[in-house]
Amino acid sequence: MLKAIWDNIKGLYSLVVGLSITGRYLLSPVETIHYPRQVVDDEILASFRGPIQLTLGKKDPAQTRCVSCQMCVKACPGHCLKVTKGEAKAPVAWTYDFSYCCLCGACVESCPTGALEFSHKVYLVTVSREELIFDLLADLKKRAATRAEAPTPTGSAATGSASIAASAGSAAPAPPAAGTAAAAAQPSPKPAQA
Amino acid sequence: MDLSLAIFVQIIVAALLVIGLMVGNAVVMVYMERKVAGFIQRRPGPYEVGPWGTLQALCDSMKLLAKQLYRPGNVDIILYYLAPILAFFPVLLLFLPIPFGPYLTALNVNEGIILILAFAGLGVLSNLLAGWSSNNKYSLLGAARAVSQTVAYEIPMILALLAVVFQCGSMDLKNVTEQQGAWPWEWNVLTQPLAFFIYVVSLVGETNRAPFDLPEAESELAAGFHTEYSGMGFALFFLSEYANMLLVSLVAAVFFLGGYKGPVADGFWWIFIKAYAIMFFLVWIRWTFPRVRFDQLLNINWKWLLPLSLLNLWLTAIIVKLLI
Amino acid sequence: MTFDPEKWLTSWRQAGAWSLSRHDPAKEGLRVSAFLPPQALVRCAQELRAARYSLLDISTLEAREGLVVTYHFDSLDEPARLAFRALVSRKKPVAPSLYEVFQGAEWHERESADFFGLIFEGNPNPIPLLLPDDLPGPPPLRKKEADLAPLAKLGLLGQAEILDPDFGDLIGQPVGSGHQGSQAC
Amino acid sequence: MLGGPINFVNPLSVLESPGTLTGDFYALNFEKKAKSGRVILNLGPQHPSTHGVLRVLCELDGEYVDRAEPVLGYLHRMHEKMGEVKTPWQYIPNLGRVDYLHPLAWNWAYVGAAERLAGLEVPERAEYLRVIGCELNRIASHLLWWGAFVMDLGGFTPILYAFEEREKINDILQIITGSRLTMANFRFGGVCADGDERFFRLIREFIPYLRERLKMYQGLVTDNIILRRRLEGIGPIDVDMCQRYGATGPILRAAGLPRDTRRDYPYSVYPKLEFPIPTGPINDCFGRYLVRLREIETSLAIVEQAINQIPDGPVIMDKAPKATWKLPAGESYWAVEGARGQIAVHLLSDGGKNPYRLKLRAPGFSNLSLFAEAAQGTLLADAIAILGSLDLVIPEVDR
Repeated sequence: MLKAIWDNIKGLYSLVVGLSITGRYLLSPVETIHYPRQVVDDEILASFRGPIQLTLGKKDPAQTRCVSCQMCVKACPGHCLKVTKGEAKAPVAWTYDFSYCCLCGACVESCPTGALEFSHKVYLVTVSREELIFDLLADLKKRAATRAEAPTPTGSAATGSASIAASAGSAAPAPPAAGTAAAAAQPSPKPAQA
Repeated sequence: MDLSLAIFVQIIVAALLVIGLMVGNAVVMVYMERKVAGFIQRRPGPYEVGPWGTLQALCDSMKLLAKQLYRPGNVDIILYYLAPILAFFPVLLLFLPIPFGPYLTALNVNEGIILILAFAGLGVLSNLLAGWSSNNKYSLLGAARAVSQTVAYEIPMILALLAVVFQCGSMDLKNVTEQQGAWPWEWNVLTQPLAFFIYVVSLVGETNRAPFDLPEAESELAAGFHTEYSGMGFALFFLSEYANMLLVSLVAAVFFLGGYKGPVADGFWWIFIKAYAIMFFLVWIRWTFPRVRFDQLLNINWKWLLPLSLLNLWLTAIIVKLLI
Repeated sequence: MTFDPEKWLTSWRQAGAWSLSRHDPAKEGLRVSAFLPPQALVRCAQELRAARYSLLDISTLEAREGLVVTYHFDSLDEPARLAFRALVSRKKPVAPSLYEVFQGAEWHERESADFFGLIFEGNPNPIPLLLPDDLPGPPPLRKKEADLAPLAKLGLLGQAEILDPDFGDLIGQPVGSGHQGSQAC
Repeated sequence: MLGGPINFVNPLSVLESPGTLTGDFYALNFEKKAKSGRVILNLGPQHPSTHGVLRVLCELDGEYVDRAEPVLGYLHRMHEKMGEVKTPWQYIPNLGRVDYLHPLAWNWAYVGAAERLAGLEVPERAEYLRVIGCELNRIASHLLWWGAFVMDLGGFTPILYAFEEREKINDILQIITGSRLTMANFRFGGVCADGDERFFRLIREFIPYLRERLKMYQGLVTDNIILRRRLEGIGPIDVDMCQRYGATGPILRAAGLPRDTRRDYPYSVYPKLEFPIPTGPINDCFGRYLVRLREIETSLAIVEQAINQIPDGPVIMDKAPKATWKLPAGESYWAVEGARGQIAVHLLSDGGKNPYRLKLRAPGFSNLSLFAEAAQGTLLADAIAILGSLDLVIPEVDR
């Protein structure tokens, strides 16, 4: 009986402890990021794998490295890629249906020329399925044009083999991405920061 | 004749004011609840509507008003619609005897606390009817829980208040207030700490708030007795829940915290500050603790609160007798 | 306590096993396995239960010779994963239920029943588990005749010691074949 | 009529004349065996505490659960069939969808089974990265379970605290997996990406941070008298019951047996790491709660050792299998320790393009199957607590 009473008094103290913890958090600043006004750091987005895009060409950025070998099309588990071969090796149409894509990276990793990479598009919003079918060649031209206006140093020479983070050729080439590209080439626990 | 007409007009005016108070209270409480919950959980809470989200509660109530009254099949129609109304209107009456200020009482009655406690018991009837009529097993279970819980928690609540009544020798809320002073050390909470503790605990049980929110335990019973209500029916339950909270907090303020009396100047602001402090505490514990189980809830009541309140009453009676 | 494969092999041999196999635990994940006649399943499961083994899962597959129901067990005391299998006809797939021994078998059996149309005699609640009760068409994991692979190809009998002549005829390996291999293993 | 209370029949009519209930196939089947005068309550598939789309039919005697029967399949996606129509490589992203809270363990079970079957060698750095990823993922899974479990018991705040930590883990895992929920960075013969300097820095910052937070959890939830009274002595699951139902993972360990696939069937670099296997002092809901919280600490210790020991080297083998790789013929049964218990993959191949048969052994499936027996005769609120303490992820149970 006495023990039961004592246990209950101790129990009441545990409630006070709980209240003090939530009270402390009540007064501490909020942890969330308020999206339209604030956004997460680019550092975090640099490793995010968004929808795939064509890598900028080596000589002419607007020229894709794709040779229409159809490896990516065969590898894709979701059957979301469609590459139409033109007269030469270069493709004439490159359609990508993002609504079927599971972002597994099979296409990126199986591409022999490194023509594909992941973008970092986090804020992609559409209102219809049709808008999720991307024409990647047009997208490449657009990015090449933006890049020509504001040239930025990138280290996107990595072939699309192993590293997902090696896709540093996007519009926002963050330093960490370049760092991982170096890490992929010569892995070590502490790669030299680019 | 003239006098009774004056009282009648006074009551009508008071009732309108009280309805305004209830709606205003719900708006404030919804905002406070969501803001406090947000900050405890380290997020901003309502943010978009109005400055700092202050208009969120208003918009919510607009939405509820505009919603279609959806009625599930096979309900008992009369009881189904009666229940929310029955939940709302008795609470109106309960605000009448509360002394908000030295001269601000809608209805001066000698036995104000009796009136409040008697009509507070009506609230549970609406829960029962809502659960019974909505033809849903979750509602039925919620209603059964609501009845046994409210009935049980009324007893220690009454006994705790009775100790104060013994001490003050009056059931008139104004009289009880007048006997306390302006400063905290002159309040009844110092002479009756155990009664205050019991009252606050049973207040949580009486108003069905977490951690004693068994009738609407959402992880077990979806939403308990008001599972099947939408739109205005739900809004009325909501209003009456917050009005009930305000009421019991006001009673606590009157009986234990000196009512409208306070440092500097007496007035209705003091009683509201005190009542909302208690309600803030209710919100705080809601977002801190897990829910107790149903048998534990009744055990707390019958095995702990009731003997303790009886003991308190007995001690009070002896001390009062000895001192007088 | 160390795992003694001989104990179970002997016990299964007595139960009339059709074949016994030893496995490479590093590669195949199992210590020993056996094809048992369906009527011996419950008794062997009881022995395993008495030796503190628990049923991990029931994995069914359709091979050319019939439906193979594999019961995977693991000991509660030591790492000793083993399995026994039953071969049931594809035309009339009936297997005994292990519910009386391992209550957890109920769901695994119902799952196999959903996917392969197997009937487990003695299951207390033989209703669909994962699939809806009104699913049209054949059980989803049954294969076309042309796609079926023989047991021997699937590696279920890699180093098996064939004991039952009928079973040997069925899978195309005579009695006693693979015996040497099993000893070497 | 799939969800909600079984049709709209007045509860009174149930008491007067059982047998007048209408409902779907499962409800009718359940109702056939009900005693007269009992209320049949249909929890789910849409219900706040059934964690997704589990449905439990309960026969109630007052508020006591007399008989319960989980009804599955509302999230069934036939992953096993998908395994038979995709190449082994193409199936890897599916594994993240089987159990979205501990996807890396499922990745590992499948990739491991295929590696055993084909005899692939994995570089050591890749093994360490797998361990780090898997253990961080286990922490994230346990944290979410912790929050959801307390939410089942009526405490709303802890889940949001748990999400703070979970987001930090997601930030870390995103560096090596590229995604935040259905991660799939395992490849046959390694992992797809190496961790960079930021990856290891964030882990080093995270470990002391979470240890501090665990102390807060202790004060806010573990020591809370209401929670203890809700959990202590509720839903005992002993070793015998685990044996009969094949329960593994924290449930078996809370019953007192230190069974852990990481220790019993040592794989990867786990033999090089030192970690205790927490076993419960008691086998009730609170024991299972404590075991899981201790496993968070264990996983932290493993990660701490792993980031200190990790060697340099490649993260994937040379000539790693491509998307069109074929498995050699054979059978492989391989298990890893997931957050919910032993995850096993039974992989059979006839040498063709796709695997011949793929069986996923979901620990949650076996763990849930004992719910009917554990919940018998408990209060409805206790049954919810037991259901929560089993740590169910319905996509994994339904597959």
